[in-house]
Amino acid sequence: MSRSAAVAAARLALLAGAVLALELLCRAGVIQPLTLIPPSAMAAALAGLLWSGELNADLIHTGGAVAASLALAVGLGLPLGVAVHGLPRLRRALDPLLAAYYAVPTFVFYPLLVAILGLNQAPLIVLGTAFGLPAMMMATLNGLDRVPPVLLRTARVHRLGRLDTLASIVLPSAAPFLFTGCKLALAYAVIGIIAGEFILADAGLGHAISFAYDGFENRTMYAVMLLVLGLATGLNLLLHLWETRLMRRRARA
Amino acid sequence: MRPEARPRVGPGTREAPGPRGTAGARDAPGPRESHAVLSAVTRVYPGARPVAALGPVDLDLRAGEFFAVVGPSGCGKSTLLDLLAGLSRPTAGTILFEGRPVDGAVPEGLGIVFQEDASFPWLTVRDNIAFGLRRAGTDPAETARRVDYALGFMGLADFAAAYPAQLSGGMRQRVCIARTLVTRPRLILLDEPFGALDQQTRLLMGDELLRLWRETGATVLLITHALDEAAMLSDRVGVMSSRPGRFIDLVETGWPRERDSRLVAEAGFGTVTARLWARLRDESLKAIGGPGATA
Amino acid sequence: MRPEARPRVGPGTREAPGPRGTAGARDAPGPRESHAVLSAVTRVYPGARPVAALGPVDLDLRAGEFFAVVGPSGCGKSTLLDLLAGLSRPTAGTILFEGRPVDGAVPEGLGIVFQEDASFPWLTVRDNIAFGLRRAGTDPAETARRVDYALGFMGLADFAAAYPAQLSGGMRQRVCIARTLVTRPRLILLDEPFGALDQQTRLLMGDELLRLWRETGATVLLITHALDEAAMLSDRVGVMSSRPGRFIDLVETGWPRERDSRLVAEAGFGTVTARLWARLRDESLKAIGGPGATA
Amino acid sequence: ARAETITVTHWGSAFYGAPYAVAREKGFFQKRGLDITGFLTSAGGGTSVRNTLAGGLPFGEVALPAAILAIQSGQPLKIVSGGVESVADILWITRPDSTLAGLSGLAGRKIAYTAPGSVTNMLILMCLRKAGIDQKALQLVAAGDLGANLSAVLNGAVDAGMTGEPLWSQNQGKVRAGFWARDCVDPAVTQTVGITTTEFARTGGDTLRALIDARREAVAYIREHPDETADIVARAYNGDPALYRTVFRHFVEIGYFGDGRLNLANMNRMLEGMKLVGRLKAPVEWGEVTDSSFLPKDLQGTQ
Amino acid sequence: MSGAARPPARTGGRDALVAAGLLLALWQGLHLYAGDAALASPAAALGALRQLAGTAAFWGHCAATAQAFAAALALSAAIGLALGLWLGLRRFAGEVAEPLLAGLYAIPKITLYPVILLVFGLGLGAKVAFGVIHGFVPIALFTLGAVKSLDPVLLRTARALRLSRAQTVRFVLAPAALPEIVAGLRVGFSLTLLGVLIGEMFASQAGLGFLIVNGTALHNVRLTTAVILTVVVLAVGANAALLWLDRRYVRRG
Ligand SMILES: Nc1ncnc2c1ncn2[C@@H]1O[C@H](COP(=O)(O)OP(=O)(O)OP(=O)(O)O)[C@@H](O)[C@H]1O
Ligand SMILES: Nc1ncnc2c1ncn2[C@@H]1O[C@H](COP(=O)(O)OP(=O)(O)OP(=O)(O)O)[C@@H](O)[C@H]1O
Ligand SMILES: [Mg+2]
Ligand SMILES: [Mg+2]
Repeated sequence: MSRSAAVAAARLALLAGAVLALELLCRAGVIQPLTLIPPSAMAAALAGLLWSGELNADLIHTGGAVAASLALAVGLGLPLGVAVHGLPRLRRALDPLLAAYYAVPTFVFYPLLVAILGLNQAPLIVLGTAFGLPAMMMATLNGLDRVPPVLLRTARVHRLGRLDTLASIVLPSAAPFLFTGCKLALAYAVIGIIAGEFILADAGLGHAISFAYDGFENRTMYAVMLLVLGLATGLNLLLHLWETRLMRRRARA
Repeated sequence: MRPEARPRVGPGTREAPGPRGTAGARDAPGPRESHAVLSAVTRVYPGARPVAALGPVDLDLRAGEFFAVVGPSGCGKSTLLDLLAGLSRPTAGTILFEGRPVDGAVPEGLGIVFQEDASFPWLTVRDNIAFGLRRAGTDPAETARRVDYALGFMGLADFAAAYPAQLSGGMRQRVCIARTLVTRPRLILLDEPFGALDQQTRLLMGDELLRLWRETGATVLLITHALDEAAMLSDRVGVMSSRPGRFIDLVETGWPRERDSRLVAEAGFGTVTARLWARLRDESLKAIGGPGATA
Repeated sequence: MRPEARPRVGPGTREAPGPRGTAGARDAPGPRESHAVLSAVTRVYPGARPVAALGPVDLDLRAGEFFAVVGPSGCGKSTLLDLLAGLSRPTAGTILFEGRPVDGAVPEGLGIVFQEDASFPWLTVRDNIAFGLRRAGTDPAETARRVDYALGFMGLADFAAAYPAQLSGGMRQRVCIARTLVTRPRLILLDEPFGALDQQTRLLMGDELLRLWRETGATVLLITHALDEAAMLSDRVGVMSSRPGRFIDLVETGWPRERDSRLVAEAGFGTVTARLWARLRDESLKAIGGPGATA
Repeated sequence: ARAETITVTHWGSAFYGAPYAVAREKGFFQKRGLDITGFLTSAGGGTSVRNTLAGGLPFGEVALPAAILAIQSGQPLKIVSGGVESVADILWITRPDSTLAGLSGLAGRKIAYTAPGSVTNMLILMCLRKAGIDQKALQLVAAGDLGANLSAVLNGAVDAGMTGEPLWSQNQGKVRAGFWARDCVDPAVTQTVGITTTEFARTGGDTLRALIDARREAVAYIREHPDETADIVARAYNGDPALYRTVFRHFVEIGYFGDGRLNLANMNRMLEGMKLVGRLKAPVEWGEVTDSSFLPKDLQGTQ
Repeated sequence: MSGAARPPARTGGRDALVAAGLLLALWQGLHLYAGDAALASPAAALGALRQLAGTAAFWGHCAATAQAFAAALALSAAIGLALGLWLGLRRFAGEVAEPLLAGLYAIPKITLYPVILLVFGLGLGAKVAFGVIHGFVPIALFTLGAVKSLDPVLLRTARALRLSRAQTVRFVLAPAALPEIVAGLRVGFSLTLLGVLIGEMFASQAGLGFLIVNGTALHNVRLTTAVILTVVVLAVGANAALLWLDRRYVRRG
């Protein structure tokens, strides 16, 4: 068995083990169904929800918001990171702010966003974007830091312009770091949007969880959470696999 | 075929002018047209404690010659190459390439292979080699033709679709050399291009470089820290002093244009390396200021 | 003082046993007690496509001798060092160090300098050098004494408080060498310790190593890709084949114990290197399989 | 008695907790042998119920709909007392310059409420029903909590948003009343109830009785001394005493705080609202979800 | 470390002041645009903060948050570092666990409230748990990355010097990975604080998170902004301090 197959198998076994353990704990009554239902029940409930099409609107709503946030976080974080990288003094001043930013409960600024953007989906998308953007920026800065100077010199030898250098040398070279940034931006966009929906929205998966939560409908709540968990882990795993492939091709022995 | 090795060791004759030799007459190295000229060039790295890295240096690189530079570590060899390539500006002095001043931009017609591995890890070997041609907008058919030729020529044909990570260090160096050569530079600057290789392999690679040089007729400036490499490959060897580097000797080797690494077994070869070594021992002692200096 | 160089080139005599020479008689290299013995050692790196990296190798490293290993890139030299140090286990065969088997842990009394820069960037030069002694719980006064001695000895006294980032590559190599030597290993394994240095400086460093070796009486195994370095420094040179590496020649140099880099100017020196080169040229061709092979 | 914490929903931001603040300050707990020092809170009905379930002293004053839904889903809870019995402080506000006047002008507008399924959702639907306006004729948006509603109104993101005390009194002049909940429904609606776990109902009867009794005494005290109450609550909530005096006078006027009795009529009005917003899945048997045995004798029969 | 040009230290303080000034200007601009109802002006927020600071209650809230945060940060750091080191050293375990960890991290943690309540109970337990689940993953991922990309020759050196496992971790691994560990701690610090604040919004009787909930619910924009300002100042201060330590003691040469 190849190493990557072994890793995949172990990962699967770990997941299966965790699910099985949870199932047993629930079935044995150690965990009350009033707090947590067995994974099999979650799956069954989720299948029902998906089959009935009840969740379709919420899925589209949330999926759209997450996609928009992700696109904005990456689309803005990348150029911002590139710009800030070119201005070392600005960067130095910004450095403590970027990491500190994550301590701020941004959803508190929802009223401010409503004031600026109106009462629609936009404030939530901005919240999701705002959560992912600094991570993307930090990753971009990191990546640009690690572009080997000799490649930049090579660009000059080939008489490339600034944009050409950026497009054909700097960004490809920093790609692994940009990748990490995208993964983080995805995670944060999911967290930002769904947590935002949980607190503020009247549609979307986050709202579905919140509605079920307030109504003590554990089956629905855990079913939707399972869906979110599955989507988040699945997307992440996909990105991870893609990244490993990319990295394996490029990894220096 | 074992070429006749005819070492002609003597003081530098860099000011000897004369008519340009014909291609046929090249076997006997002699004065030719200037290709690049450095006049009283110095370079000081500014800072709280400015570092005088180089010079003053005068150098007249002749068209079609193979010129090697040796010198103690940190003496300014890479700095010299940077200046010549227009990657940085001299603090004083002037640099001419094909008659035009080099002013902080890399002039057209110049190719560089850096000391470090500069292959692009995200491109295949083929795309790496084609990089410069594509950027320059060369016709795709012509690009493909030249790249294919270079792949064969460099012994990389089987690895055209491989990524640099799948290559050994020496193969990566060859990719960088090929990437530079396909653009057909008229002046090739090489900064310890075989640094990643063991001594035996670097001599073999040297043979390849010689063949290339013969075939293209380009001017080559090779920086190396291996004295036998310098002695074997070049028409002239410039020996630099410790920092700030100046040329303290110019050794004309007098090898035939047709030569290869078997030169090293010649008795006369040892005479050239011994002279280089003798010139450098004291400079190295000054340069490292380490244990040798106190011994 | 220029020592008399007496090259004695001949086929390997590795099985010649005999009484241990006295220190006074060391100037004439001769058979001595075994210090480390490898018997029929092979190493295969497992995996989807197992790589036979080394062997079978037999080697009898004699106490107090200076043994050099040369061989084409990728032939298994570093693998050999790993096995001898107990950093990895042989696939077959046995390794004895001072009569006891080496079984996958580094035995006491053994010191290693790796090919790569292994200085700790977060420690000053002094703390780097003292690292091993402190971990071993050596008395602080004794530690300070030995470290001070090594700092002077390695020409690093002025840099005791500097961090590795402030040093040149060669100085960092010296830090690693010092860190290993202060622990007073009885067997010193060096894997291309001068890889980062230019040829001149490496020869100067070689002089230092020779002085050290003479003063401490340790056994030294030096891996190098510079043939002149191997020829100059060692009592014996083991020449390895291309992968999987085996010893195809053992060259007894016959230098006096008191020697230094000025040996290279000797005519006899060229005879040793020429022999090493001749043995290696074909192996290198096989190993790189590159342009040379197709030339 | 050791220091104990009970759960009170929206402590610090809404006034369901006022009687408890008074009871603590006036020693009504202490004289019954209780040492209630802390009030655990959250801003959500479901969360408050969960906090009550997990609490060391499992008693909480929580939103009635949340309690009902929890019990219906099988959570081991009982409703043991009534709490706030009025929605008369709830209203929809507009900007002062708004043309919206009264229920009739709602059609075509964008109206905010807090969250789907909430009391404000019920009330706005009842108002629409009362005004005879189809839900599709206007845009209803869930804007989040009262603060967000106010902000949305002030920023012109909506034509009207809901509010209550103390925001209403606090923002006099900045906003104008559009229509009141009491214009649409009988405002005697049970908003909050006291709940406990079935387990604690078995073992902690004395404590529950003491708690409910202390609260009752506090409610009586509030009725007598609204101004002093305002000061006490202002201290507890870190609020503005002057503003709170206006608020509590208003509360006394509308009979905001119930004395703890379970008023089935008021509770049924809430059920009706729940049905209207689709939150009620099954009919409620009050006898099963409530346990009046911890109420003072004189309040037990008043349902 | 990176070869990116670092401006001389002397300009650092001035740049930070300029950056702070610009942020204040941006804040004031947003305030002017969105109005009092959405965002308090800097002056108003500072006034509110001064007023708050004069009350004993505020310091009580600060103390409550600080207590939970200290515990959560200690746990986040300990768990994150231990997990990161372990997964980094055990390559296989690391490969198996890394994407799962990152995937799990992407689920919105507030939806886990019932489970947290079940496992950790009310009050301090839940607050600390919230802080830890927010904070430990980034610390673990940064540490894991650092250990994974550690120069293998350093570990070989540890073996060559016959160090025990504990000695290797203490004297080689930890110092070698310190720059990334500090970076992880910077982000971890912020996210742990965010987690504690969110925990306080769900179940608390005191704390800055409690003040924020009440501030938003009462539409006390001045209070909310002042509390957020406190959080930001705290996080930026801690970040700047970590950065300073990092520059001073870690990134030499
Ligand atoms: N960017 C820089 N700033 C300051 N000093 C520099 C800079 N680059 C090089 N130097 C100094 O200039 C001198 C010459 O450096 P250079 O790299 O040209 O040496 P070199 O001859 O190429 O050495 P090597 O053989 O080690 O490659 C050195 O002493 C070095 O310390
Ligand atoms: N971990 C490993 N897994 C698989 N193959 C390996 C591994 N390490 C080394 N090899 C292979 O074993 C052979 C010997 O490697 P080794 O590093 O010993 O060579 P070397 O003689 O030290 O080369 P160099 O002179 O380049 O340092 C090489 O062909 C290499 O590809
Ligand atoms: Mg150089
Ligand atoms: Mg090796």
